[in-house]
Amino acid sequence: MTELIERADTAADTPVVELSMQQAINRALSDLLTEDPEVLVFGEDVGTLGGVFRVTEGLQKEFGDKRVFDTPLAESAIMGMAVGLAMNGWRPVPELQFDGFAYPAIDQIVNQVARMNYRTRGATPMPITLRLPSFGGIQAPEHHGESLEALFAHTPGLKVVAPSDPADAYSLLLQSVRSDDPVVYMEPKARYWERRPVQLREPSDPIGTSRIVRPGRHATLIAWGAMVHRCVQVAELAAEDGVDLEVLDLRWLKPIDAAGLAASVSRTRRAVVVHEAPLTAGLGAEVATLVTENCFRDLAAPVQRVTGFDVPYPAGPLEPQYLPTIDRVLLAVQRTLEY
Amino acid sequence: MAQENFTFTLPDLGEGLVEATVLEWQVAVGDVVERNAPLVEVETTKSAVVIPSPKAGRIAELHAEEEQVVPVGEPLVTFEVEAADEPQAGIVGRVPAEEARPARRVRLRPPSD
Amino acid sequence: MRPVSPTHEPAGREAIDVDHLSPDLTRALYRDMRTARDLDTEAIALQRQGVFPAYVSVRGQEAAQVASASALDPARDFVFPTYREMASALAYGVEMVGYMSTHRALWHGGLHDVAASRFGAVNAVVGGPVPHAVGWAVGERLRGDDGVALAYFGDGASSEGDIHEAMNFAGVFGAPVVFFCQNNQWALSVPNDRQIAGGSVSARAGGYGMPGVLVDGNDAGAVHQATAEAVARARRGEGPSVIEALTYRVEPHSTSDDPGRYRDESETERWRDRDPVTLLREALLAAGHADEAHLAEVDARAAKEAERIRDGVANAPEPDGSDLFTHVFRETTEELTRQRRTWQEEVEL
Amino acid sequence: MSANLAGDVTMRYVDLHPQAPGDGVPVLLLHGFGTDFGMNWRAAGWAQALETAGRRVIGPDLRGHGTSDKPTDSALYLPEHFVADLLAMLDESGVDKVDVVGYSMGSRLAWELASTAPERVRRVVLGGFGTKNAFAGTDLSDPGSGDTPFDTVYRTVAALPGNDAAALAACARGQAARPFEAEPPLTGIPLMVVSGARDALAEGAAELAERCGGTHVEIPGRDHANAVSSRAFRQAVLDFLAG
Repeated sequence: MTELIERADTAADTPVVELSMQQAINRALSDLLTEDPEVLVFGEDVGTLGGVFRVTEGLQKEFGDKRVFDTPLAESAIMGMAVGLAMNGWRPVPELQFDGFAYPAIDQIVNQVARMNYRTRGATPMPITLRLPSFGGIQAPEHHGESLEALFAHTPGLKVVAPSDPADAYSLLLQSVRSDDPVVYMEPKARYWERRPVQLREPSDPIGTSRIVRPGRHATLIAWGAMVHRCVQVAELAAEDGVDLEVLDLRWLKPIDAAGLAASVSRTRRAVVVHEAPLTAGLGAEVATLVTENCFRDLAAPVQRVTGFDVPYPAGPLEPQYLPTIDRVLLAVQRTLEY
Repeated sequence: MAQENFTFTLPDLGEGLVEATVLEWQVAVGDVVERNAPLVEVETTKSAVVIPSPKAGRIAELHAEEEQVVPVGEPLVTFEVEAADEPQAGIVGRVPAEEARPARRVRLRPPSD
Repeated sequence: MRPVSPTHEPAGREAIDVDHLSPDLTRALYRDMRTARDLDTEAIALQRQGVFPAYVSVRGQEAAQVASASALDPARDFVFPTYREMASALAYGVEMVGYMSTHRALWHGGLHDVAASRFGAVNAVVGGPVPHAVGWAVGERLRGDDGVALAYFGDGASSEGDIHEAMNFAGVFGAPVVFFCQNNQWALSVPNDRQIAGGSVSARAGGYGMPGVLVDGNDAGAVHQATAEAVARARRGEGPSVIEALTYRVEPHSTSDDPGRYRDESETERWRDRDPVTLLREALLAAGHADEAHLAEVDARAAKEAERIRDGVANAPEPDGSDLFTHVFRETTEELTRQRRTWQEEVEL
Repeated sequence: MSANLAGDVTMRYVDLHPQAPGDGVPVLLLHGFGTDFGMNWRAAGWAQALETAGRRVIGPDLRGHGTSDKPTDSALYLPEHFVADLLAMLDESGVDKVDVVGYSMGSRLAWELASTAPERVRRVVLGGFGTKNAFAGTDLSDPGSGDTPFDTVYRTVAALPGNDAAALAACARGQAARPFEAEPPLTGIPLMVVSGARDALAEGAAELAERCGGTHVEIPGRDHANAVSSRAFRQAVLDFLAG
């Protein structure tokens, strides 16, 4: 008997390149615009300027102003337009410039995008990927550091994903845009710039698969977006103390990888979930419940949450005290170890 | 574009190897190499391998002669590489600084189980 | 065609004329308006008989709806309705048992095939579908096709931010959209003078750089002509326009509304007297487009068709509980599959 | 009996397609005793060199090695079982003909493949291989206990992570049960033999090449362990396969 265990070809075996997440997303958009003539990229300042974070830089030049275009400044109409374009057979990839500016578009996102396929009984699919620069960590002004994942994950009909590094940003965006369901793709602004060697890969895991970023034995740190990096830092420090932490990047915030969470936590027996959003009714509560439901007998300690506080996202100087700090995560780990 | 030097040290090529012998350089000082191009052929007690270049750039210095034994972690080659552009912040906010070693106050005790 | 200058307070019945339209068209308009009127009557009865939980009457707005929808090409255009466009749907050729099922609360949005009928799902968020029309129309131009999107909205929705955003987008992109405002003068309990600053929706078109016209919404001929012109303009690539059809909601907002709390019955009576179906009937006879015998036959057929639709929707099966889960995603999730199992085990039994 | 059992052993392989395909005939790389495709070929720069040359690479982990199953019954390591694995793999991959490059034990198997199914082999390269019996003087009931060149090789590879010493001993006994015969010579298929100048296990390499009407390339200064990664070896093979 013989069995093929690796098939590498042009698409799968691309060379390693050094890219920031900004650039990886740009590459993904470029590849998507190339592979599918129905993909359209639009939003505020995404065309001529190339986006306020330069994520769409060069795309209008390469693909023309019919495929990549600026819209007037109106978030609700951007999402409403996406609905109409989808009804007309296009595959819209709108950008809303900042997390806080998604609120004016919530009506279109929740009332229209999320349920149009449902209310028309499948007659009008909504293959829309909303790109949303999200989360905090860059000392931006008010309304530019929000974490809306719980709101979106709570909305039936939406899928929600937040990449944590350039390689994932690339393949998760391919996967999101190719999906026939609407996806909110949350880009962690704080991780836009760090360059890493990246092998640009076709998505290989199904939608809703988490990823073990760092294997460990003593407890699982669960995070998404920029907090994955924070958790890796914590794990490295914990290792100096002889504590071996596993870091699980949830990636998909809906659907959540309940099986992946269970597999990790039933091995480590302890879990700490870390997010930037406020504590109350945050997605950490959902994660904690899933872990408790699936691993109750294995748990050596209650699931800990380390999150932002239940306060409006603060101004720059207070940001480091609002976002989960290394010490707060370490303390939570200690609480699970000593429970 | 600004240039900077990058020195590549001999990596651990297998579990717990402490040294390797340089068999043959596949590049010379002054060569411009692509990332992943064959850099040097070394032999360990377990196998002979060709190390692919970790950087694209110009070879500035080779730190070992052929036949020389190099301990893991010692310099192997120095590249002159293009310095990465300083990342530009977006329309708002700042590029977060990457702490070399994040500060901590809390110390952990490993679990007994 | 005589120039019209519609007013909020009709002086009298103000007969309309249809000499500028073909007899085939005017007869078809009459047939559809008559059928819609009868279906509306049947629907109100169904609500009172406990079949419909609620219903929103289109009575008095048949000309505005039928004459505008008839100016479109159902093979290449697309209609984006709100929730009070029954007569438009009927004139556009939508499968009406499916459409009316939304009023029986069988399925939000209706059971008609939105993609095939090119008539959007019934939408209660007034103003919400208007940006969809713009997106659809931009998509049409991107592909090089010549379809036109028509978005219906009312005087109340004209206050929504989405209407402004949509008109501005359409103007910027030169999108082939007809913004069709049925101004029926009452947004539930709030009259035009408490709703529309400046008093005119059509006048706002100028600010977006597009033509805006005010037409007598009870004059089928005038509505048809204005819409046909706007559609032709959009199809030629000359961009969007606004039509404001001034009409009146003679029935309550919905079957559960009590208009006595906010408006004077005498005003309603004056508008009932300007009934668009009667006006068109008289105009057909005056123009010699039809005789009494023909119209009597049309009336009889309309009644029968309304009954057919009524019986169809009254007898339509309720959706299966599993439909709760069917269309949430194109590619469902494990969690939703698990919840569907829970439904099977704990609810369906 | 062993033929039936042979069907239960799974040989796993990789199939690497170049970004810019050139020659349509894939290169089959057969690794040596105690290593695997990744260690023998990929780490030694072969996959990349062939990829750059536009050549598709098929690289099995031979039974008893790497990711493949590792039975401990020496009857399952007779050369014909390896050849059957390789032919099944070529069939599964839809490949008619290959250029085969072997190293050490992989060369022995390349020879067997070319003898058994000459119609499937366009060119053959035998690396680190000669007429000498590799197992001469080794006590195969307890390999690694003596001082022969094979004992040395066995001791090194048996200690590598992922290797199964019992499976490797069984493999050695299975190979030794059918001593290599250079007669009849392999003719009709262009052949090249490559060996390090200091390779004790490749004695008679030049003679073997001559008997088959092929060419012999000697890599100066190299022994059995480090000839495979040398640039001169790779270049000689690339030239031979392209010619």
